[in-house]
Amino acid sequence: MVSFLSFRHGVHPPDEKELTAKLASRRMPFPKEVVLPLSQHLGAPAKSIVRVGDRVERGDLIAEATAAISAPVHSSVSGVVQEIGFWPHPSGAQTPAIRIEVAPYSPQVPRPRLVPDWQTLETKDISEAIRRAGIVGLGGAAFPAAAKMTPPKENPIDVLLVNGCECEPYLTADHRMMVEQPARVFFGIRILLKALGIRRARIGVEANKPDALAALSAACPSDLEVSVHALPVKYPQGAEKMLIKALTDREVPSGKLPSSIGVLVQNVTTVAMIGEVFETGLPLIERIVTVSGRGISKPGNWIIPFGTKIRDILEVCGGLTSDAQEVVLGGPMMGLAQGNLDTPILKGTGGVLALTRAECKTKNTYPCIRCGHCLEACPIFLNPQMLGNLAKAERYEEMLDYHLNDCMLCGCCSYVCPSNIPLSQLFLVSKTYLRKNPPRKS
Amino acid sequence: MSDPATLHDTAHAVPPPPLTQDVSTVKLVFTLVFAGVIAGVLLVFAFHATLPAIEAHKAEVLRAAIGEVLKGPARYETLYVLPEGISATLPSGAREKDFEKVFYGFDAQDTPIGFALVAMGPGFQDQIKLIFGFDPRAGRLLGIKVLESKETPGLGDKIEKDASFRTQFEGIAAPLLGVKKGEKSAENEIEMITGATISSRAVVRNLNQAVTRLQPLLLAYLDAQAKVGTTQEESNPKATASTPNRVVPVDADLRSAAP
Amino acid sequence: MTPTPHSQPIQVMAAPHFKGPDSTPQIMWSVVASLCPVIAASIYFFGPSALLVILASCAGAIVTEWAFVRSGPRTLFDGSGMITGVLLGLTLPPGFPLWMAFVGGAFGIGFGKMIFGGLGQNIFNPALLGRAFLQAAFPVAITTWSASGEAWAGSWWHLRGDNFALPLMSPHVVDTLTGATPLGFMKFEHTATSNLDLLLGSVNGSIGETSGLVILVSGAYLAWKNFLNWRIPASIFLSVAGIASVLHAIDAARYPSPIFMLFSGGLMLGAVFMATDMVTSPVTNRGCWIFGIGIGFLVVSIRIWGGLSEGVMYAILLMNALVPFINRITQPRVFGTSVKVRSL
Amino acid sequence: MRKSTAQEDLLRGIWRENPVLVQVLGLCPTLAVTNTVENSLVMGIATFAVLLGSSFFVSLFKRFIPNEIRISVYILIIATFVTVAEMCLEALVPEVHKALGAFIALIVVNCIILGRQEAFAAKNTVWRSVLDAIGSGLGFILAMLMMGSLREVIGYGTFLGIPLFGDSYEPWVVMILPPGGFLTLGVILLTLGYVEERRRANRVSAMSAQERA
Amino acid sequence: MMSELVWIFFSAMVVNNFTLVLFLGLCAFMGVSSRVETALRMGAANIFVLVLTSISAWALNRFVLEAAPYLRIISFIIVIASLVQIVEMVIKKVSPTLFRQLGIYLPLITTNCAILGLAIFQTNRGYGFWEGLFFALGAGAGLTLALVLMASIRESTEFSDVPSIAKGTGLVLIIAGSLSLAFMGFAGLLSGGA
Repeated sequence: MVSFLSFRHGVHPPDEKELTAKLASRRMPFPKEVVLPLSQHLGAPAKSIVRVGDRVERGDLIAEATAAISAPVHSSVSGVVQEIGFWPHPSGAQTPAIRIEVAPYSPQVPRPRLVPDWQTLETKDISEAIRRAGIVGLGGAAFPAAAKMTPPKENPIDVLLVNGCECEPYLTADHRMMVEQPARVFFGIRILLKALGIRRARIGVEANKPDALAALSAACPSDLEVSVHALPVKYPQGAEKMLIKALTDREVPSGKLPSSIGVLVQNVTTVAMIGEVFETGLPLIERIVTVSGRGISKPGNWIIPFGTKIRDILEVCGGLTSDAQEVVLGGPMMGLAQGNLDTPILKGTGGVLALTRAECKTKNTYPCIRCGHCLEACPIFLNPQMLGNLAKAERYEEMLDYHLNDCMLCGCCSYVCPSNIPLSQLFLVSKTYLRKNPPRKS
Repeated sequence: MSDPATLHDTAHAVPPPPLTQDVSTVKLVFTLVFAGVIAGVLLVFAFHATLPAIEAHKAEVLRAAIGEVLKGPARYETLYVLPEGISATLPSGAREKDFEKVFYGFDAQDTPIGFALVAMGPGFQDQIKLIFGFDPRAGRLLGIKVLESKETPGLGDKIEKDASFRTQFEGIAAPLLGVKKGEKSAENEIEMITGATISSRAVVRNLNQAVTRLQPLLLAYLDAQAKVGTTQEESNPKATASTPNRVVPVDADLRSAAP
Repeated sequence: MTPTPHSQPIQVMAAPHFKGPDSTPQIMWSVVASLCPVIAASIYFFGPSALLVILASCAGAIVTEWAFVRSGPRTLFDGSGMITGVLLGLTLPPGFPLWMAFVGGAFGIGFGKMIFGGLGQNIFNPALLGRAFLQAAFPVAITTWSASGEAWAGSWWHLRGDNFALPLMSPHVVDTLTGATPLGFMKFEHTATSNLDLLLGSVNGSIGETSGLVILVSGAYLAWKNFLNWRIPASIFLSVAGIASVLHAIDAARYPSPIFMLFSGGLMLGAVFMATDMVTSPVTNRGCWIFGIGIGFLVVSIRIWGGLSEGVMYAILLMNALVPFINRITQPRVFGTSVKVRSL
Repeated sequence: MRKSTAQEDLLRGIWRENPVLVQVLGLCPTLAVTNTVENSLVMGIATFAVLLGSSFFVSLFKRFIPNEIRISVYILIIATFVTVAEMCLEALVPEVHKALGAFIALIVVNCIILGRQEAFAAKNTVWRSVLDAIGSGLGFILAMLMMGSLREVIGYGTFLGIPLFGDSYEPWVVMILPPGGFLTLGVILLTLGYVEERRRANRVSAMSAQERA
Repeated sequence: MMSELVWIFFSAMVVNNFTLVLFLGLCAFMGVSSRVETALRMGAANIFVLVLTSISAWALNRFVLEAAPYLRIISFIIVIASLVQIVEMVIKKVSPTLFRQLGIYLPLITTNCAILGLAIFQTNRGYGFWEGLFFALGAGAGLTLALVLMASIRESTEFSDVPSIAKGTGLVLIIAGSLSLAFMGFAGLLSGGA
C-alpha cells in the first residue's frame, strides 16, 4: 500500500530506472589499476600507512582515520602500491590518492578475517567495528556511519529509519541491493538496533520498486519491530529530512541534526554493508554501482571495487554512444559531471551515468520571470527566487536571513526553472563563499 | 539620495561652521526678536500696500459671479443663513464669516430676481464649488457658475468651460436629472458631458442638494419678508430699496458659504 | 598521471543535469496561443477593427522592444512583447484610433518594461500600464464604445469607428453609432444587461473583454499547463462574487448581482490574463491569494463607490505596485522553522 | 578648494549645477504647478524673487546671526519674503495666484532656497550671494519653463494659451495630470542622462583614439 | 458629518494622495524610500507630526490669525519647526529606542512640504477641528502608503538590470508616474454613486 505520508513540494523528473531495474548485479572484472583517494567521505581525509612498493591484499587497511569524523580506507584489490600522489577527484580537485596496480593472475581473495560476534559486543564496540570497517553513508553524502551512532545523551534515538527510496533517476543500486540481499539488510538493521538500544525501525521505499518492497516484506524477521513503507514517487524523497517527514511526520529543526528529534537515518546499502561486516568481517571495499544512461551502450548494475576508473567501467559496459554528452558520478539531479574519465569511483558513488545531448540539452538562460515555480518545488520551502537574486548581486550574507544554510542543493529549483537559471549552482557558490568568509556576528 | 543623512546634508548643503565661542542667550533672543520685528514691519507694510487691490479683485469676482448667475442684477443684498432662518442681520457678537451666506439680487426696477446660492460638494478629483442663481418661488435655476474645481483638464473641467453645458441649467426647475448626451426628454433633464459623466453628475447632485437644503429657508424668508414688506410699505415704502448694498470681502464670504 | 583525452567532447555542467520541460519562451508563446481564441471571438464580434487595433498595439510594443534590445540581451523573440501588445489591444475599444493604440503599446513596453531592465524585471503589467496611460491621455477616445449586436447597423466589414484617424489628430465620432458598456449602463443609467449576452459577449465593450466563456476556457488550459497560478483568478472571482453577493443581498436595486459583476467589463480578461502575469504577481501562493482578494476588493470598490464605471485595470495596477511588499511579508515558512524569515 | 569666480557663481546654477535638473531639489513646485507655461513662469519668478531677497538679506546680516539659530532666522527671512510674494501675486495676477494655490506658500520649504542660504549666502559676500541666487533662480526658472512648455504644448496643444496645432489636435490630457508631471521630469532627466552618457562615451573614445595615434 | 469625515480621510489618502497627486513631501519620497523599514518609520513620524500640525494650525487659525492673516505662513512654519523640535525632545526622553529609529527623520520633517501643505490646505478649505484631524490622518496614511509602495518597489528593482541612464532619480520618477497613473483609479471615490 502506498503511504500518503510524504513531504510537500518536490519535483517529478522522469525516473528512467527501467534501463537497469531488472538487471541483477554482476561483478565487474578487476581493472589493471585502481586509484583510492584518501578522502572518500565527509570530514578529515584519511592518512596513508603504506609506502610505494608495498604489497597489499584485498581488504587491507591502507589509510587510517585521523579524526572523529573521518573514515579509514582499505585496499579494494590485491596488488602493489605504485604511487601516493595527487589524482583527479570526482569533486574536480586534485587530491591525495593511493594508486595500486592490480596483481595479475591474483585470485583477489581477501585474507581470512575474524568476524566480530555482534551478540556479545557492547554498543561502543559495535560502532567501533563499523568505524574500523570504513563504513560511510552510501546514499551519496558519505558521512561516516559510526559518527552518527553516538548521539548526544540528551536526545536519545527512538527510531531507526532505513532509506531505500533511491529517488534519483536512473539509479538502481539500492534497488538491486534490496531485491538481492534483503536478509543482509535486516541483519544490518538488527545490529544497528542493538547498538542503539532501541526496538523500532522503519524502511521507506519509493512505490516504483514493487519487487524490492515484496522482497523486504518477505524477508522481514518476525522478532523485530520493523515495518516496510511504500512512499510516493517524488524527488527528493530520499533526502534525509524528507524521509523523516514522510516516515515519522517530524520536522528536523533548521540547523539541527536528525538526532535532535530522536531519529537515525541510514541508507539501505549502508545497512546491508554493516550487516556484511558482522557476517564476513570484510571492510567496505566495493559496492553495487548502476552504470546507466542513454549514452551508454550496455547499462547494468555492477559490483565494482572502489578506485576503479570511469574509463575502465565504461569500457566494460561497451563505451559511450555517439550522442553522449555528459558523464556523471551519482544521480542526474545531484551528481557531479566529470571532465576526466580517469577519475575513480568512491564509496559514495551509486551510479556512473552517461547522459545524452537530448537529456541535458543546454538551453538558453532567460531573466527570472518570477513565476514562483521554484518556491513550489523547494522541499525546504525556501525562496530560491530571492536567494538567486541575492546570490547574483553577491549579497551573500543577506542570503543567510533567507535560510541559505537549510538548502541541501537538491536541485529541484534549477530543475523547474523555466528560465534555466542555475539556482543550485549559485547556492553552492554562495555556500562556498560563506564557508571561506564567515559573516561577522553583529 | 539613499541615505537620509546625506539627504539632510543636501537640504542644508554644508555642515554648519564650527562653534567658536558660546553665544549668550540674550543675544540669541535679541537677534530673533529683531529679525521678527523687521519681518513684521515688512509684512504689515506689504499687507497694507496690497490689500486694496486684493479686496477689490475679490469683490469684483463675487460681483461678477453673482452678476452672471442672476443675469445682471442691479444690486444685491447679502443675507446670512442662521440656525433659526435666513436673516439680513447678524446676531450681535457673531462673526459674519461663521455663517453661510446667500445673495439676494434685484434688477434695475428693484424687483427681486432671485438668490445666488453657493453649493459645494465632492467632484471627480476634489471639491467642486458652484454658485447658482435660484428663484425659490418657481423652484427654477437661473444660471450656474463654477467657482472652484480641480476636475480633469480638458474633460471634467468642461463643467466650467463648456458653455453649452452651463446654459442647460438656465431656467429649468429643480430637482434636476442627469441623462446621457442626446437623450434629453424632459424639461428638468441635463445632458452629461461625454467622457465626464462623473463631473457632470457631481454638479447636478450638488445643485440638487443645495436646493433641497436652502429652498425651504428661502421660502420662509420670502414669506416673512412679504409680511414685513406689506406692513412696511405703508409706512416706509422705500425701506427695502434703501438698505445699503453691503459688500463684504468675498474670500470670507465664499469660504464660509460652504455647507 | 596524465589522463588520456576522450574521443568526444564531454561537457561539465553543474547539477542538476536534468532540466524540467518548461521554458520561458514556451510559456510566453503558450499564452499568446491561448489568446488566439479570444482574438478570434473579438474579430467575430467587432469585425476588422478588432484585428487592426490589436495589430497596431502589437506593432507599438514590438517596435519599442526592438529599439531597446538592439544593444542588449536578445529577449525580443521570447514572446513577452507580443503578449503585451495583444493584451493591450484586447482592452481597447474597437473604434480606437490606430495611432493611439501604437502609442499605448510603445509606452507600455518603454516605461512599463524596458526601463526596468526588460523581461522579468518590471513591476507593473506593461499592457495595463499602457492602457492606463491611454486612459489618462485620451479619455474620450478610450471610452467611446461602438454599438454592437443589434444596435450595430453596419455590416461586419464596417470599421467600428475612426480607426484611421491621422496621428496626433482627434478621431471623428458619430454619436449615433456609440453605445455604453453594460457597466456604464449599470452605473449611470441603472439598467441591467441580460446574463446570457454577457456570457456570450454580444455586448458593447473593449475588443477582448466581451466573451467570458472563451476567456475561461483559455485560462483553464493555461492553468492546467501550470502557466498561470490558478489561485489568482480563483481568489479574484471568489472575492468579487463574495462582496457583490453581500451587497446585492443588502440592496438588490442599488447593487448589481454577483453574476453581473463577474461577467461584465474586463474582469474575466483581467483576472485570467493580466493579473496572472507571472512577472507582476506575487511569487508565493499565500501572496497570490492576498493579491487576488485585493484585486477583487478594489474592483468592486471602484465599480460601486468610485468615479469610474470599470476598475479592473486600476485594481490590478494598484495590486501590482503592492506585489513587492506582499512578497516581502509572505516569505514561506522554511522547513524546520516556525519563525518567519524577516519580520518588519 | 579653489575660490570660484564671480562669473562661475552666476553661471553655475543655471545649467551645470541646475537645482532641479542636476541636484533634483525643489521637486514639489516643479511637478505641481507646471501644467501651463504661465503658471510655471509665475512660480519661477516668485521663487526667484524670494531666493534673491533671502540671499541678499542672509549674506548682509550673516555676521549678526548666531550659528545656533541660523536656520530659524533663515526660515523667518524666507517666510517673510514668501508672504510678501504671495500678497503681490494676489494683487497683481489674481487668476494665476488662484491656480497656484497653496504652492506659493510652499516656497518656504523649497529646499533650493534654504539650501542656497546654507551653502552659499551664509559664507559669501552680498555681491557673490546675489549672483549665486540669480544663477540658481534662473536655473529654476529654466527648469520650470522646460517642464511647463513640454506639458502645455503636448497636454493642451497650446503655448501660453496660443493654439499651436489647429483644432483637430488631440491633446494628451495625461501631460497636465499628476502622472504627467512625474513622467515629464523623468523623461527630461533620462534624456539629459542619455546625452551626458553619449558625450562621455565620445570623449572616452576620442581619448583612446588619441592614445592609439 | 461622519460620511464627510470618511470622505476627507479617503480623499487625502488615495484620491488626492499627498505625494502622488499633490506632489507634497517629495523630498522624503525620493530620499527615504530605498528601504521598507525606513519608509515605515518615516511614515509613522510623518503621521504623528501631521496630526499635531493639524491641531496647532486649527488653533492658530481660530485664535490668532483672524487678527493678522499676513502672519499665516510665518506662524505656521515657526509652529511646525518648534513642534518638530519638541517632539524630538519628548521622544528622546520617553523612548530612546524610538528616538534612535526616528531621530534622523524628524529634522527632515520640518522642511517636508507635506506638513506645511497640510496646514495651508486645511486653512484654505476652512476645515474645523475634526475635519482637520481626519485630513491629517488621511494625508499621513497616504504619505506612508506611497512611501512604502515606493520603497518595496525600489528594493525589488535593486536586482534588475536597469539601464544605466535610468538608475536613480530617473527610474524613481517613472515609477512614481506609474503609481500616480494607478492611483487615478481612485478618482471620484465615494463621490460617484448618486
